[in-house]
Amino acid sequence: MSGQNPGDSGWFRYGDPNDAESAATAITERTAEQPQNWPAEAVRAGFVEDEDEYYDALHDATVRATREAVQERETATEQQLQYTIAAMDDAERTANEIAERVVEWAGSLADSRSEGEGRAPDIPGGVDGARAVAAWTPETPAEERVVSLAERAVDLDAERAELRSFVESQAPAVAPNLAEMAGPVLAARLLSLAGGLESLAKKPAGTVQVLGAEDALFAHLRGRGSSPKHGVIFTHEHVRGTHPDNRGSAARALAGKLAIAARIDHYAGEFRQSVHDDLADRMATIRDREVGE
Amino acid sequence: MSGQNPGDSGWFRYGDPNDAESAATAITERTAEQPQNWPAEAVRAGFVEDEDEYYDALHDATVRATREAVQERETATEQQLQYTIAAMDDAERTANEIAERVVEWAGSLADSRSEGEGRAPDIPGGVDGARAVAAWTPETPAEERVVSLAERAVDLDAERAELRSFVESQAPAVAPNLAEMAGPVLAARLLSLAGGLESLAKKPAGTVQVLGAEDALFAHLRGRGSSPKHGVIFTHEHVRGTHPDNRGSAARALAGKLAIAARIDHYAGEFRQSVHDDLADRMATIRDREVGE
Amino acid sequence: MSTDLPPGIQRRRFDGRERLATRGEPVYGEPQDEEGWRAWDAGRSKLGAMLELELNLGFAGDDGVLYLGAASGTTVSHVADFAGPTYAVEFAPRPTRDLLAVADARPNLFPLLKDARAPETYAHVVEAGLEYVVQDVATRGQATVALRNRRFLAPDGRLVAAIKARSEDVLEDPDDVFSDVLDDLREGYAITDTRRLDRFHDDHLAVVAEPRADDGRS
Amino acid sequence: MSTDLPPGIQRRRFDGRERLATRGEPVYGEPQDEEGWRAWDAGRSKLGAMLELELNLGFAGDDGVLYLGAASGTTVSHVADFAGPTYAVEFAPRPTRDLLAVADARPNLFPLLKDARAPETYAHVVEAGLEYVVQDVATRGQATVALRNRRFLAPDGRLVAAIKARSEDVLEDPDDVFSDVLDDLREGYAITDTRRLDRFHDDHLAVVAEPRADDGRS
Repeated sequence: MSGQNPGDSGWFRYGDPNDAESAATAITERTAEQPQNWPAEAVRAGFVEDEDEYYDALHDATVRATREAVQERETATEQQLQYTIAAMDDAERTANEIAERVVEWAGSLADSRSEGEGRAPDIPGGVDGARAVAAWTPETPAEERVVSLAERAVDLDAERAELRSFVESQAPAVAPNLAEMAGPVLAARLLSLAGGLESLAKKPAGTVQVLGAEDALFAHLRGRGSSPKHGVIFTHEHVRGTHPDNRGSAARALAGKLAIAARIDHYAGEFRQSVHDDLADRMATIRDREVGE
Repeated sequence: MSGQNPGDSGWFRYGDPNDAESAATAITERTAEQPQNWPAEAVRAGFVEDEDEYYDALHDATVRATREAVQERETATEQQLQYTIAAMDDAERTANEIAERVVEWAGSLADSRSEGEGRAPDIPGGVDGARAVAAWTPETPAEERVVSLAERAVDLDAERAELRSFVESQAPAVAPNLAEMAGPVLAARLLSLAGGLESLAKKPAGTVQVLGAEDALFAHLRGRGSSPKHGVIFTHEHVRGTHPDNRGSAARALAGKLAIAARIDHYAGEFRQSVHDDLADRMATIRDREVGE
Repeated sequence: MSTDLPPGIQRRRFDGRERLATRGEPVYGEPQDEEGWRAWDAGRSKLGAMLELELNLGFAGDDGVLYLGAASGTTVSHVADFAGPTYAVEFAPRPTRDLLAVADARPNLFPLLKDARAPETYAHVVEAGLEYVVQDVATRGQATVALRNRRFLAPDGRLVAAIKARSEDVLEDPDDVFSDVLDDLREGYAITDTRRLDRFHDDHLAVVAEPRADDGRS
Repeated sequence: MSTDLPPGIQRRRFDGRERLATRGEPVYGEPQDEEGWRAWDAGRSKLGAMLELELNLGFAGDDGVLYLGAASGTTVSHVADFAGPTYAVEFAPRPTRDLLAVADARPNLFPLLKDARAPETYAHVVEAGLEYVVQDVATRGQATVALRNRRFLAPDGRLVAAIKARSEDVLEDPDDVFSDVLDDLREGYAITDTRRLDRFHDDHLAVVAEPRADDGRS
């Protein structure tokens, strides 16, 4: 039953039905509580000559509005994924920095702690060490501070884990084939490095292969991660798990299929089993070479 | 009343009374529940010939043990101050980094939030922005994550404040004159930059004036802090609060008195009002020049 | 012979099999005969399944339809083939991309990226007095969606809904779930027919209902 | 004439004023006469104040003394001048540096950087059967410190303590604080004399006590 709500206006009152842009904006942004006989009203009010013209205008406006809304939602979702993985990296980095300070500081205090009959055990490095210190019952004001700081490191690490879960849940919605092939976290990194799905889909396989090489280089120099020749995809099991002699082939094969996956995601937006089967076949071929050698 | 406790041994049983080092160690590290007639026992057990010899040995051992214990306690206290200020800087830096990410991410989400009738107000920068975001009631999974991250930034900032309080309480115990003259935080920074009180006390005033110039340079380039010509002491009110024409003189005067304060702290370890009065006189002279100009 | 099909829907032969069909641009690679009839796959379409199971839905051929949960446009493409103005609402951007392609070739199909739980976001677009609200939303609160969208129906209009048990509660017995949903629906609808679609779609219930006359507001 | 002073302590004239004095190396720039007697400033020393106020402390001249709260060694330097083996316990490293300088020139003064609340950390060093425990610790729980250090006293030894009201409780009336402390002390001591030191030291109470014979353990 459509009630009379004097306040409600049809979309055409907000945008000129003949101006595609304002019509689309009215479709997307306006609201009304109760629908009315919009076709009749548009004719009566002189926005269109007859109902056929009304429906033509409505079709143009809704198609345009919906196309723009889809693009904006997908861009926003992609952007959210980039924020999420950037935040995950921030949380990991800061957790490690704070934990490093905690372990060093707590080490200077550990000897004075009353540990019962035995010597205090060594504090492990990194976040594990912070976890150990956070379990102390502080006996001095300095210990209160280092225990509190340790809790901050543990909280940051927990945040990292939550953000990782969120990346894992979001990535398939943004790029289902890429997320399946690279794993959600690597997929999100590739999207970030490329500056978005459209940009990644337009890159040749050779570029995909070395995306993130500078970051990987710095990580390698700091002692974390492998040789930077192959970019972030080098962390993928298909490359890491392959005999060093064949890593080049594996990286090229993977990069090639990732590039295709990105294109499928951008242009079709659907999961296609075929590209994953193709990659599995290529990897099997490369692995067979190892067995024979 | 001294009871008989068969388990208790006198210090001389753990260390050779004639070996100064082991005697001192026994004084410092051993314990006993009940005292005994140690002089008589030491003679009876043949460690010394008579009680005069016992007391001589005791004197040597206690003086040495206590001298070493004093040095170790003072070094440990100094070291704790350095850990504390380093931790304070870590907490500040990470709080700002996380807050920056929060503000950027939350900005992308703010428009979609239902804020009642009005538009969502802009989110301020830095930790204040994180505080604002932390007060959100999250409406989507993405908002849950950004609100949680905001809480991490707020916690880190709280930790920074606690650590600052701890520096303020510790610095006077380590270097009373330096802490009074420079303020506890700047005093702790100078000690860190110099590598300890002994090292700072041995530096000439000209070096004290530019301690931390590289750090100040980087901070200046990042938009925080003043010209790096004068090192961290430039942040002191006596310099910052002086007319730019006279800042050079003010910095030299301050550096000179700070160097003296450090020497008093290292060699005498006591508060001396005179050096603070001298500095006040010098600053007054410099300030008078400004009035006359 | 089978029950009379609504205007615009026929049984036609494709690869030796007789199948439901409508006439319009192919959408998802379905077979099409020389006269332009394209097969309507009841295994992919809840509404197609209802028609295969000979539910009497009463389509007249130029009905105004609001379709909630249009997804990639598979089913709604057939609706637009035989109905009048067809408004298609879908929440997720990914399938809506495909829905746009379907709408490009159908001037009577109006796609909307909107939340079916918030009809105020499209009541300025979708006209009142529609003959049908067709609903296939895999979300919790399917009865609520139907109740909130009652406002678009003419007094003699109909709700045709495919209720998915697992969307309401993954663990409960589907019969209990359906019972609860029907109870909720009765707040604003009089149920005229229900049919399990399990032959084509596990744990789905088709519901046909009419808006209750009392309390015009939904 | 005044009460007889213990051996090793005399009244001497310095700058026209008569003051307590002991004989030994000067420590803090105090005046020293030609015979080596140095002035003992009752304004800086609780024990000196007690002697100025003519408390009968009973020092014999070769007593073994455990001095708790030796600080920079001002008072304990005088004690070492007139007593026998003098054990000086101080908790804070800064004043202990000065105490070490005092001890360098006094072979009967044994400095210890220890916590007076934890006598087990020096009971392997400090001998039993001492004649005196002299206590001047500005900490909370001054009675507890005295009780825990009872173990060093000979049965006929004495506790001589300067109790600071503000260390126990900054807000309470000093009389109430002293009353509580004395009650606690009575757990292990029999109080023989008390005297307010306010002429020299605000809100301080001198306490002289003997260890109780029952329950030999402190």
